[in-house]
Amino acid sequence: MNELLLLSPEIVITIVAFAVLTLDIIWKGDQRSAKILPWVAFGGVVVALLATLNVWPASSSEFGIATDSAGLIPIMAVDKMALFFKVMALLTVALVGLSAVEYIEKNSPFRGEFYALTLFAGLSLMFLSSATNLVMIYLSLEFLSITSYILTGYLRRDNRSIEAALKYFLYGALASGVMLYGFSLLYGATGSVDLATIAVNLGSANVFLVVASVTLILAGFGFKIAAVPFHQWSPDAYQGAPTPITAFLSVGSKAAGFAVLIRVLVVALPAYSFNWTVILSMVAILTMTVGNLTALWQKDMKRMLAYSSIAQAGYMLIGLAAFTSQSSDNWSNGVQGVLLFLFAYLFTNLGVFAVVIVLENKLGTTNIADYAGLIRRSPFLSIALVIFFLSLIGIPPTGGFMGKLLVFGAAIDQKLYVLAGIGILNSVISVYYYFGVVRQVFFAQESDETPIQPGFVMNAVITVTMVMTLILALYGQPFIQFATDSADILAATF
Amino acid sequence: MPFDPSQIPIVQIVFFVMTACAIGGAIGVVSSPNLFHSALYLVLSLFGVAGYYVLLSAGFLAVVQLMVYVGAIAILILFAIMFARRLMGQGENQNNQQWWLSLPIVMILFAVLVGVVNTVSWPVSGAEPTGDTVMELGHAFLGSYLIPFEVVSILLSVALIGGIFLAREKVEAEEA
Amino acid sequence: MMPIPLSWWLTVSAALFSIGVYGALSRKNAIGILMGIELVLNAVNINLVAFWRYIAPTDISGQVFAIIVITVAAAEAAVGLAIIIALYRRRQTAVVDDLDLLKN
Amino acid sequence: MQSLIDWVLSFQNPWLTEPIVRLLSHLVFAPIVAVAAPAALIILTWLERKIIGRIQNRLGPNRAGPFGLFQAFADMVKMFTKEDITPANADRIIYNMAPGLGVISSIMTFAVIPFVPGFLGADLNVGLLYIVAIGGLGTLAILMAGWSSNNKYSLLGAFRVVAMMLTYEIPMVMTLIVVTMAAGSMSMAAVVEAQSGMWNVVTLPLAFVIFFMAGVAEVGRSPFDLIEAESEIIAGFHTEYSGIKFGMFMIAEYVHMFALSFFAAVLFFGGWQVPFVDVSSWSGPIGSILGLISLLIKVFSFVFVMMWLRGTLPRFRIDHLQNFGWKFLVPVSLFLVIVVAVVIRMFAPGSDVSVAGPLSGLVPFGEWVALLVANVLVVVVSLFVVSRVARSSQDKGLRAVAAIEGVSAK
Repeated sequence: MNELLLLSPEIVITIVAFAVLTLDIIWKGDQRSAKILPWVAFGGVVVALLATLNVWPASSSEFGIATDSAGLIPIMAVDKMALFFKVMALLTVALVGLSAVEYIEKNSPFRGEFYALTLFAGLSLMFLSSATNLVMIYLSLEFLSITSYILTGYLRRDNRSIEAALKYFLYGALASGVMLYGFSLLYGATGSVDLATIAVNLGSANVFLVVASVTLILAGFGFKIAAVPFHQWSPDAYQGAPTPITAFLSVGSKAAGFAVLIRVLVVALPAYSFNWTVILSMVAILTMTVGNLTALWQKDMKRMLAYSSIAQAGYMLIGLAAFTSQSSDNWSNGVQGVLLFLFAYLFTNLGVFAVVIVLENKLGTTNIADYAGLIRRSPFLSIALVIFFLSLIGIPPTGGFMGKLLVFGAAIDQKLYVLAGIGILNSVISVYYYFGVVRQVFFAQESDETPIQPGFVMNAVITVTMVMTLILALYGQPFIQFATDSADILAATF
Repeated sequence: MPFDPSQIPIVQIVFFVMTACAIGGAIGVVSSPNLFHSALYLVLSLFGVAGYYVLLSAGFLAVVQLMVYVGAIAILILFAIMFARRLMGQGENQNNQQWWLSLPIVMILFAVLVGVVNTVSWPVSGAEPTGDTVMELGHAFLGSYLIPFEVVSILLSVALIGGIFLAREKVEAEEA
Repeated sequence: MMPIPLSWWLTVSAALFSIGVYGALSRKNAIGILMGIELVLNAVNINLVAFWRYIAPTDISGQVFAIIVITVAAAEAAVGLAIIIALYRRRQTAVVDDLDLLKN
Repeated sequence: MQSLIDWVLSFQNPWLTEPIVRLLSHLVFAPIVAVAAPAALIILTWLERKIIGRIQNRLGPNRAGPFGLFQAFADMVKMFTKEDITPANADRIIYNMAPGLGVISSIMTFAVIPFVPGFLGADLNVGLLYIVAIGGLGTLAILMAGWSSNNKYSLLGAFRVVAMMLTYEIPMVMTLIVVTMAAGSMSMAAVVEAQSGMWNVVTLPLAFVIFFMAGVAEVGRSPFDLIEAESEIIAGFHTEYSGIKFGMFMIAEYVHMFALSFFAAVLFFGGWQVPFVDVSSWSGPIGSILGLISLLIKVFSFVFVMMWLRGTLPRFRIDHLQNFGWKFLVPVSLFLVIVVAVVIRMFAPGSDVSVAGPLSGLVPFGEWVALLVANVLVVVVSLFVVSRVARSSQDKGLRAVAAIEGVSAK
């Protein structure tokens, strides 16, 4: 298939992002920039989504573009897993963009930059999910980070937003420097920057060198997915960032981190006879436990969700640990579980944040205490919140349950009973803080009982995410198939 | 024994001079109590690293290092320090409370890294770089690495937009 | 002729890396931290170029990687300094310890 | 240079191995160039004062020596004997380092200039980038001077210089890219060689104009001499300097200007090439001498033009300067790079038919014409756009531009 066609989703997004910037300049000081721009961006995402689905049947080739046949170095792979993450990236961008319309109009006079930067962030996620070359992985990871720093500080007149941006930046830049040092050692150990070649040459490399470099690399990835002990940035960044961006960071950034982690673990490292399961299990346990325990005494909704998403990353790491142990035949279950978990997590978390955004627009606060008596002010939002929380805990009939089922199932399949047990225990702990919010919503007394009416767009976003969260559990077969396809192709290339 | 001038280890001497610049500068960066001096030490260190690239027969990279790091990044940092003179907190301690904790951690890190790189038997290839590396770089950027090259260009535009957006003066609309 | 063994370069690079990490961990001013991070990136580049020269001199990838790192570092520094300046405008400080608005 | 080295090597002296000879030749010639450039300062200052005098209907210096020729020496003596003052709260070390760094950076640029066929300090394959890289050191020197003086005018002056240098470096690099594409190499010697058929100034006139404007701005000479806009910021970054240190900044400035003239001559006017005569093929020193004379004539013409500009044009205002740089020169030079790249691709010879450009048969004459046409086209289009913007600036256009800047359009 034509290389340009394989890249068509990325090309579409790039063009639309620059078009948004240009239109913003042309329409400056004009109502059109507020009314039409989000829909231009949304239209671009839809076109890119169609382009991605168009590529789907033809995917699986690794490619780099070369002017002549000599010296071709693979840069990206458009396989099914990459496309899976591209679909996720586009969905995230679309939902985040839509739920930001009202928020941005209310909080910032600049709109064009916001939609353009969100699109660019989505673009970087897409590159990241395809990258099979250390150069490209580093580049797209930094692309994502730099865009995220800017977006975190987007409300520049808000002290907290810019403070969050600075903290995020300082942690992130150091983490990527450390990760890069690991990359450079890996390059030295194998003499190549291409993951496949690295896998081949790794067999003859020195143990200490590989362990040192992979430890450094895992630190960098750990930062991106906010795994303990590299998570300190995330509560601050999540709390200070504009809420739609918090949603983006908690879903997009995390998904991208897992995309790279899976690819590196699957393509480059299996050839190396070192058991990563122990390290990954330790990180998973730490991440879940620290995330859940700290979430218990949070009073700010965004901060609480930050810790909750740290815990969610811990559950996903269980899947990866199960994948690396490879003691039985169906070892790809772990990855398949992670993919489905991420898919469910996307809708659930974006849904929660959509509710938080609506409430922040109306109440001007994200304090959990201010959610008191929400049931009387907006039953719809309250019910939605409960469903999303059920999904985050992993109670049927929700997508989160399906994800956890597969992930824990994979762990049990690989005889990682302790890991799965701690995972289940953690899920039980999480009930406490999620239902702390629910208790406020349903049982706390509040004098102000003016009804809260979300706008049309927000209603649509919440409805879509809610429906998807439920459908994933009730009619989950096609989605499980989707995730299985993506994971299988991946296993086949390896 | 007569003195043989061809035995003068010129390359090694240059290496040690450059190391003095790079490492000495780096120590200055992290230890100077004056931020402006830190930035100038950074320039010294970057200069030493540029010298390394020349020794490693990567001349293009050396010039790029001077151009981008010294000519742009270091100047930008100096500019920011000058712009906000109070940033410097002149005379006061520039280290945070945890500095004594990070020192041993970093020492251990250094020891481990040095241990690792010195125990590995590197598969050094005796080959010389083929042909004109500048030409080869050009071919790489328009060949195999075309996509990263384009992505970098997008990234630079994003950084430009974001930098201007974040750092520009307050706009009237924001006051509303 | 390689008058300098590869391990010398790597040792220097490890030293620069450690000093940079120390700077990033111990400085209280955001610009000081940023400078530490620049040192880390330079250490990486020494590694990349040395490995290119000694291990894979016929494949230009190492140098390509180094150039990309330099470019990205420039973009990162630009955005980072913009954030620092924006913060300074509002808070008249860039000392990280003074930033305590975000907590529970 | 190589022939000289070969000649010394022919003695077969055990001490004179090739690297040693090479080192010695550098040790001999580098000081010559390094001293010759500042020495030209003596002529340049005299020339400048005479020319400006003529432009302003004055006689200029005429007391010391015939035609005032020794005026420069008198000035030098004055400068050496002046008291050397360091402000009380200055950052002493940096304050004293800055002038030296300024001079060094300006002299270092001469390392890559091809004076005559086969003679240049270092034929770097990245010579063009080297110029830009070394330019950064000059900026650094000015920043150091401005900061360490502990004087707000110095600081402001330094800010202005850096803002200006960063702005005008971009169009300058763009024109260097154009020259690189035309020559197919970044080596200065190769650039001169590539102009043996036709000088770049004929095929790439716009690139030359942009290069020269950006260059004059980089050097900080009138009409871009905001660094030392005495009516606004006294003397800018060197307000506090006196005596020999001030003299060093003077030297740096003139050497910079001299170097810029060299670059303009080398990059666009064929360097040592003499029109219609191929001096590089002549054996013996005559060809070299002729080449050097040709180069110097070109160089001094540029020096004259710069002095002429100084005598004629008023100073830019700082915001106008930035606007001109960012909103006109940068876009136009970017546009030019793209257009020239396309034209050169069309005429590219290529290793085989499949990668050769469609018009490669028409090289070189067709390429020259096409490049010229492309340049003129870029000029026409950009002027058209500028006039459109200017005409509608009363309403939305200016507001759009102002909004980008963050300046309210009142």
